[in-house]
Amino acid sequence: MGEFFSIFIDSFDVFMEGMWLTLRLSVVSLLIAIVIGLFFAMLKISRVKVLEIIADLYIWIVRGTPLIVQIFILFYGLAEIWLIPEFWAASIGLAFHSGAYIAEIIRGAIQSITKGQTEAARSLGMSRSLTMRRVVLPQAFRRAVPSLGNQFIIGIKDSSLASFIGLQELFGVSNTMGSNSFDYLPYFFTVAIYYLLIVLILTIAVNQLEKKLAVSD
Amino acid sequence: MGEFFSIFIDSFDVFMEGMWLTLRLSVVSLLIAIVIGLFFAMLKISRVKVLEIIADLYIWIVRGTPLIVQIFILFYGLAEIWLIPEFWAASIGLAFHSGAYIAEIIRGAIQSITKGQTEAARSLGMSRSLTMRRVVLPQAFRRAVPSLGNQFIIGIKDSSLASFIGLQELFGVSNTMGSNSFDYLPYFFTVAIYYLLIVLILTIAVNQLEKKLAVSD
Amino acid sequence: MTEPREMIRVEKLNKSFGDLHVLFDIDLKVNESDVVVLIGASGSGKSTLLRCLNFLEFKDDGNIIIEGEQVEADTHDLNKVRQKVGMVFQHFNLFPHKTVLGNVIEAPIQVKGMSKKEATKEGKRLLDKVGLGDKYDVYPSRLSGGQKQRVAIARALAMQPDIMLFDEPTSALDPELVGEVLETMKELGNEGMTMVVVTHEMGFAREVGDWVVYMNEGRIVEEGKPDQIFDHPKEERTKAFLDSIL
Amino acid sequence: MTEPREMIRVEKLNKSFGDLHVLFDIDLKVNESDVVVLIGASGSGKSTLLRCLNFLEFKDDGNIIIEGEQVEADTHDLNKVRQKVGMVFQHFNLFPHKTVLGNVIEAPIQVKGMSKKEATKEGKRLLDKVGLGDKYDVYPSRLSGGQKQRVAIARALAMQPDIMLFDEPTSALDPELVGEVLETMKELGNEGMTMVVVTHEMGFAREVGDWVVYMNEGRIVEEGKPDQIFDHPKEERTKAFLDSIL
Amino acid sequence: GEDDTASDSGADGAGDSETSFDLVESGKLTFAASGEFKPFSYMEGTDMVGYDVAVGKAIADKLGLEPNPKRAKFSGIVTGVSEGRYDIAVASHTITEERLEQVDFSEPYYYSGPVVWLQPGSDIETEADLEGKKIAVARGTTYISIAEQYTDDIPQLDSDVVALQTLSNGNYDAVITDDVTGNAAIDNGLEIEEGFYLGVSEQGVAVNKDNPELTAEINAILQEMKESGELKELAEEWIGVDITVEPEGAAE
Ligand SMILES: Nc1ncnc2c1ncn2[C@@H]1O[C@H](COP(=O)(O)OP(=O)(O)OP(=O)(O)O)[C@@H](O)[C@H]1O
Ligand SMILES: Nc1ncnc2c1ncn2[C@@H]1O[C@H](COP(=O)(O)OP(=O)(O)OP(=O)(O)O)[C@@H](O)[C@H]1O
Ligand SMILES: [Mg+2]
Ligand SMILES: [Mg+2]
Repeated sequence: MGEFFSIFIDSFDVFMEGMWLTLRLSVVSLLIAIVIGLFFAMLKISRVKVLEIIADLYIWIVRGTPLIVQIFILFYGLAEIWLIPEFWAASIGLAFHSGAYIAEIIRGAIQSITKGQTEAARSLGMSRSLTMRRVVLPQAFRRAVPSLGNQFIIGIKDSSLASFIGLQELFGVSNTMGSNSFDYLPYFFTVAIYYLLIVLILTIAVNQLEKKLAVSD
Repeated sequence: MGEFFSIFIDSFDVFMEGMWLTLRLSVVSLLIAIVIGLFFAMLKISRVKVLEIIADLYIWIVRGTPLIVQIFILFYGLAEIWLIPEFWAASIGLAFHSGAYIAEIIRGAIQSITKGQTEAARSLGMSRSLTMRRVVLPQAFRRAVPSLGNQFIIGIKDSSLASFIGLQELFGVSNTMGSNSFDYLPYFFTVAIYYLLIVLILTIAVNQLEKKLAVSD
Repeated sequence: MTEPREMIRVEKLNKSFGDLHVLFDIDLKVNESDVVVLIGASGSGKSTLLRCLNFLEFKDDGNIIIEGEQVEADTHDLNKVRQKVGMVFQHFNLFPHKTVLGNVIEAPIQVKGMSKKEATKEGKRLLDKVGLGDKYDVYPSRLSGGQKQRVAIARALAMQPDIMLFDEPTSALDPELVGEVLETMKELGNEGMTMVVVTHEMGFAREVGDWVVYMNEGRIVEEGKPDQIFDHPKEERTKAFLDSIL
Repeated sequence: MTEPREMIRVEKLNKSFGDLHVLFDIDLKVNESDVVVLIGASGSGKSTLLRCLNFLEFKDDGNIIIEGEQVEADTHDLNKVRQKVGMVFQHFNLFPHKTVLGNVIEAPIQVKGMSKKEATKEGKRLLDKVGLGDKYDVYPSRLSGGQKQRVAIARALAMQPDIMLFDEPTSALDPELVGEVLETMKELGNEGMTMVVVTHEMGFAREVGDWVVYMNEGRIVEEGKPDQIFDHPKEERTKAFLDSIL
Repeated sequence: GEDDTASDSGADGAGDSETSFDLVESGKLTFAASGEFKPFSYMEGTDMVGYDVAVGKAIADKLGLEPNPKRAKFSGIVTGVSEGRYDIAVASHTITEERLEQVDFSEPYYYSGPVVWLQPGSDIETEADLEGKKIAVARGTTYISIAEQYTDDIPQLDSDVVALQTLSNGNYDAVITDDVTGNAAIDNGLEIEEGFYLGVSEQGVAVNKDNPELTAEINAILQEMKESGELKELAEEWIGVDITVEPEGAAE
């Protein structure tokens, strides 16, 4: 136990760097994923059969294959087309993955906005896209906050797989330090504590945000 | 493309062995996970505060840390206590993980069974545990089938991480073959196809099962 | 004439849910082969009283004496006591994952340890008796409400109880299905079963009931033979209640 | 006396939803400053007619002429047409994520490209007018139904429409809140706004309406001045309908 | 003396061995290799093969035990041996001080050295040019500490091959790994270039510290195989060159 404690202290600085990378990865991939999710959610509600099928296909592929396979395919596959740094390969890979889940979240949220809202906007002369942008999406996003928050937490945990394409994020740090010291366990316990902390803080933050958004409702 | 096709054909046998291991891993871990999930679901509905807290803690830890960390901790951690083969380390690790989700699924299903069912059983002189076993759980399981099926699909994808503790399941096979040929991409595409196939077949099977169970309702 | 055997005696029963006092000093006596009918407005505590008799709710105070024995939740094996007292619910509560026959033989096999063969024989006899001889292997979802309730009665009878409790057994039924259930209950009463029945079916109460108890706001306001209660109620509240439902 | 300006003309309008033919050969004329009241039983097609006038539904057949111009969905910019025709809905449909003022200035800024300052000034004027001068920064969830509907009216007016359509604007309101909304509409009518109003408020129809149209099963059965329709309906169906709602 | 003992126990068969060693599975020599380090260890179908594996099998045979090769991620192998998950590892481990704290090592069964691998046309020519560059290595290898002498930017991958392929894709400035592995990659069509040696390394068999007799036996067996030329044959079969003798005056 004393040994574990001293390992915890000694490794603090290195883990903080890993944490910083984990957070950057998660936030960047979340932002990209929201764009992807929004795009495919739009396809899904477009009422154009072909576009719907494209969106379904994307979602099916993401849900039907392990994340680690997706990350590796993007890592090697993208490299053949255009060379991007690991950070971006990982971010895009993670975003490609959670984008499918976010597409479903957003689609659900959009469809939960009543037709009355759209009609009111249209009757004021607002165009279809203006209505979407100014009336439907702001409300849908607000409703999607809890699910998006949840997806973000999943994204943070998923970002651990980025270590396998060489990124020294939290899990990568624990793996490297463990393998260098030939004693993995204390480092994996340490990293578990860091993840639990991040997730705990985020869960609280998401709950707060939810409460705050509820005020105007 | 022709090259990819020949790789696909040539690797078929090896992938089939990987597939077999993937399936064994997923099924075994699902079974263990159901036992774990049942246990913690019981704790959650026990109305004994301490037991509820224990269950909450377990679920919180599982949901708050990446699966890969859980697998590695179990792999190296269990090894310090008693050395178990990788297959069992991976199965237990995966089960420990999905057990938390299954606990929530089962708890939800149990709570969806009306109080009337319990009262009818109790009024016939059935004990609390007999009522749970013969009346509540069979109905709860039936209701949980779609969610359990979904969790099984997630479990199959998650089992890909078992390759990192040395198991030659589907993903492990693709990784090895990729490394031997110094060209990963075609093997990752191949393995993606296998996963998509399994998931597709399972999705259909779960839907069928659901329909079949619906008959007696 | 010998003194009739006393199946249930309730003495000064009190029951609250949290702050809500639901039963006040209830006294009740049910002799062997009696059919006692409980009537009263919604919320007057009829179900709660019945559920206390089957220990689905626990009294706060007072005594419940079943077949001469004072039953206390902490000293008695309630599962044993419940075997003597069958109960039929408003919403049937059949087990949807079991066939009709499966519903009926479940408790005899699991609780009494009866052999499957014996339980099946007895179960079929009971189902025949309630007029469902052609439905053994059907699942409850395929039955009408009236059929469901008759299965529920057969299920309770399969445990060979000495007393049967009915909590508004016909009030969830379409009007045209009420008759078949009442008929079954009437037969049961005529065969000498001791019964306590909560119901709004005054025709049944008058024809089959030996004793009618009128409750209001958790108290027994008036009780007596059916003719007396229905034709010459003493209390104003009884009169008002009867006017409201007839 | 000059010929009044014709704001809306509908000619032989037909509309189906799938197999369900909802409007049959509707002819209608609304002149400038007219208040036309549409009445009729539920399902008679009143809402559908109104929605066709605002192009929230598309006609199958016939002509809709707005301010002299025949509007076709495929050749006209409907967003432009809709700016001339404001609509108020039964369920208000305020934007819940915007304040009262935000609701009112949204379309002028986004659609008309008005400056925020100008839109705010005009928006405040309209809110003052409908009696909500103290609610600029409140979110809709904090308003009563009557207040919500008055915001909805202000919101529609902010686009400076030539015509206002009202689809049962008071029927989702508690009775004590109906008055304030009708008052606002009455003022609007008195100021010379051209209005088409679906309502069951016969007092309003009689007092404010210039013309009453009675619809039944997708057809205009009878129309005329309020006094004539209400006091001397010619058609049996009109009489029966009026009897049923008064 | 010692040599005789070794060849005796090898020749006498299993009975003797089983009593003297504490094995993971009795009657079997459980040895680990990564299976991702061609041509030292890699997969042919579901079988692991390569020089490391061949040496491991030969050792098992001579101990009168059934060979039981196990695949494991390289970064976990030393830990696995010290935990007792594997009896030994024949996995191209360079003998280092750090590793010697965890496990015992046999005498070297081959010699090699870390080589810098580069993108074609790279302008890195000397060690000094490595300063601050992005140098990828496999997790858990000795190459990490070598790379750390030049740079902080060290992506760590799960195997040398992943590192080399990613180098050929252009993601890294350099990869440090074994001469043989790099050349195998070039033979398999990867577009990379051999740079220069960064020293000499000795690869030994890792053995659990609780099994000193086993280490001694293996040393004797390796000695015997070197003398008989058997080890050289294995090297030539799998690697194509003899790497079992210490190079004279290898690049410093
Ligand atoms: N589990 C409970 N928790 C709290 N209050 C309860 C509970 N069960 C019953 N009550 C309350 O106790 C009172 C008596 O209820 P009870 O169901 O016994 O009345 P009842 O005479 O059977 O009425 P009904 O004819 O509607 O079935 C009611 O006020 C009811 O709300
Ligand atoms: N979007 C739609 N799809 C299918 N049918 C519709 C649709 N909108 C309306 N209808 C049908 O058209 C008919 C006329 O409906 P409409 O809403 O115009 O009647 P209404 O006179 O406004 O009735 P109410 O007083 O109930 O509002 C009804 O039978 C209705 O069910
Ligand atoms: Mg009741
Ligand atoms: Mg309408």
